[in-house]
Amino acid sequence: MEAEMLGKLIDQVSGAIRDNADDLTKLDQAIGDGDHGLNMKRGFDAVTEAREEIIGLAPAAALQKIGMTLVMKVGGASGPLYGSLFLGMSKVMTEPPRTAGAAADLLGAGIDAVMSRGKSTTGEKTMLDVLVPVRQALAEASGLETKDALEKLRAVARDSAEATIPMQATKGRASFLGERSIGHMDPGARSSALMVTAVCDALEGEGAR
Amino acid sequence: MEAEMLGKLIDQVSGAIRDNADDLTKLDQAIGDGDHGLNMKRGFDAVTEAREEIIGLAPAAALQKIGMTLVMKVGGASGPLYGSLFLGMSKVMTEPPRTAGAAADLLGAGIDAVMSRGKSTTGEKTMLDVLVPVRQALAEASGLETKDALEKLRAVARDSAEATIPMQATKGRASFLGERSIGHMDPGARSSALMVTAVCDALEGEGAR
Amino acid sequence: MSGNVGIVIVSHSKLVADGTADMVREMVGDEVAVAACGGNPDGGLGTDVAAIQAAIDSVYSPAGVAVLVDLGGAETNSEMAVEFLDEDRRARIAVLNAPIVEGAVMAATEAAGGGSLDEVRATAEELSP
Amino acid sequence: MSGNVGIVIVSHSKLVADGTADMVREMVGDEVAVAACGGNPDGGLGTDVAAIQAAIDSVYSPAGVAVLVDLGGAETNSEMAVEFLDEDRRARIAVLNAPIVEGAVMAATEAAGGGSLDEVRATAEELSP
Ligand SMILES: Nc1ncnc2c1ncn2[C@@H]1O[C@H](COP(=O)(O)OP(=O)(O)O)[C@@H](O)[C@H]1O
Ligand SMILES: Nc1ncnc2c1ncn2[C@@H]1O[C@H](COP(=O)(O)OP(=O)(O)O)[C@@H](O)[C@H]1O
Ligand SMILES: [Mg+2]
Ligand SMILES: [Mg+2]
Ligand SMILES: [Mg+2]
Ligand SMILES: [Mg+2]
Repeated sequence: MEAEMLGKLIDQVSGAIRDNADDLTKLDQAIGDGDHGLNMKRGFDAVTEAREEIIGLAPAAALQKIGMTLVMKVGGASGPLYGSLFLGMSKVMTEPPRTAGAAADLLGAGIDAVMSRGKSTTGEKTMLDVLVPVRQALAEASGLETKDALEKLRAVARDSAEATIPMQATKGRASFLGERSIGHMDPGARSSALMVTAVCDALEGEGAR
Repeated sequence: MEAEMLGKLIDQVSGAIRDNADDLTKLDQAIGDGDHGLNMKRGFDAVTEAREEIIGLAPAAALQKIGMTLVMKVGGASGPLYGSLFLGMSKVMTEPPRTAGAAADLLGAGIDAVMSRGKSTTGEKTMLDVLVPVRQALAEASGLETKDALEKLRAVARDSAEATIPMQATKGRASFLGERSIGHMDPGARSSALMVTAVCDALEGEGAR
Repeated sequence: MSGNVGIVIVSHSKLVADGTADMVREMVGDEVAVAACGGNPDGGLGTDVAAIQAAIDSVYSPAGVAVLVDLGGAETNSEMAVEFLDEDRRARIAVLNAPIVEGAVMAATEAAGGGSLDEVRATAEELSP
Repeated sequence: MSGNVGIVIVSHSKLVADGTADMVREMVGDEVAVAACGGNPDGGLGTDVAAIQAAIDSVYSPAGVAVLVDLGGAETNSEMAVEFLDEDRRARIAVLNAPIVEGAVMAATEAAGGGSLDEVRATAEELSP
């Protein structure tokens, strides 16, 4: 049951990355080096390859394995950053979160790891500009029905990614463009939104909170 | 007669560089990248290859051809520097200098070109620490017999190269070593001394002043 | 593309020059003309004035050319090469005081945005003390 | 040689990493252990944490290792690689804030002179603002 859910999560997230790799690459071509789609696909293809091993692991070990796989395979700055997201979550994970609040705490541990790895915070036009508002929305979702909560999270992810468009990048390659980074969505914000949406889709109708 | 003398100068200088290339390389291994002998040999082999053409040229054109050959072939910092030495002399050359004073003025024009190309001066542990004292000795040689003047110039060249040993390099690669550049002869000072000595040897007994 | 400042990369090493050009192209595609040269006239470590001149000519446009160099000899040989160019071109070439790899990527990014030669130079030279 | 600080060069480009190592070796011969790595796990432009770890291990000595990196991802991946090392090694690795090519040559020159890891770091980091 837990393994099945984990498998579904892996499939959904990997599928979303694969299906949108070209889009991520295009976003990165505009304000970076045009490899974010390739990087993320390389990472999640490797996660998919390790799927059977991962779903047999305890939750903390599974998150760790996913994190290490991303660290080792992505090849761009997003590798150690998304890797740290999962490794950070794995360190506090005891059992799968059963409430939105517990999920918010879990994601918060991952975000802390991203921030310290990336020496970064919100407002810098990065993945954090999606991850942090999503965590916030999770923390505020405890009163909602599951279906409504998931809908809310998807909307926050999408809107937060959109909200990076007018930002000027101050971290990562896009910062090399200075003011010319304004007017484009951050590729890492977009991939974060894709992952959040994919997780919500996997949880939909599973009764998970 | 003039062509013959020029040919003799080319042969003598090229021969001295060829015979001492290993030594120059060893000096450069101690405080640089170990290519000064190879660089100088490449340059003067090319000058030797162009020997027949050069000795057919008017003096200014001959110096220019030698300078351009060094610029184009040496491949290290010494290429544009020694190249500029000859190009600088070529710009003021009308006829071969017949007095030590005229020779000093000619060399001075070359030295000015080296200094402006290298953004450098004496005391920085470079070729200039030989070239400048040699020019000075030339300027002071007007009262001497040719043989004595040549002897003096050879001694100044040798001693000036030796005098770079206790210097700390502040230009060129040797400057990367900071204080550890102290205690070694500068390769470019050594190659300058070799060239000066070779010129003196060629002039010896020619009655040139 | 011909409206943008061009980039020339002059390293002692052909590998460094070519690899840096790859990194630049990944960042700016064909919006910026890039030429790389490295190695002495025999192909060993060093630089080659004739090759530098040819590289500058190959990317020259009236917008100008930024030349990135690594160590001393590369700088001196590049300055020599610039002096051999026609006078009207000479004023439109800048040998930058910036790290070769990082400077090339920054310079090219600025050039891709339509920055002038002075802007390209200023952006890259911020990377050096 | 094992008494000197080792040098690791981590570029997005394998060509840049290898060429920089050539330039370093020309300057310091075998007085300093040098390892180069560049390219993502597929060989394209990028970096590879496992390759960085292996490079550090290959030159490690108690004198320490200075790691030169080019752009953001190379730095982040190198810092990640350092964290995966044994704790007693970790404190003896420094990821430098210095330009990759010029910094590697300066760092190696300082290391060849027997400079400590702190001295090597300080010398190379003078090249950055
Ligand atoms: N210091 C950082 N902190 C947080 N996120 C970052 C940082 N640097 C880069 N990113 C994220 O990584 C994304 C780029 O990833 P990717 O293209 O895979 O790597 P690279 O920039 O090395 O090519 C950016 O869009 C941004 O969201
Ligand atoms: N700026 C400079 N001014 C004058 N001479 C210099 C300068 N830089 C280097 N040199 C001379 O060049 C010599 C090194 O030449 P070489 O080894 O052929 O070139 P590279 O240093 O590029 O390998 C030094 O020994 C020094 O005498
Ligand atoms: Mg990218
Ligand atoms: Mg990249
Ligand atoms: Mg040399
Ligand atoms: Mg050299």
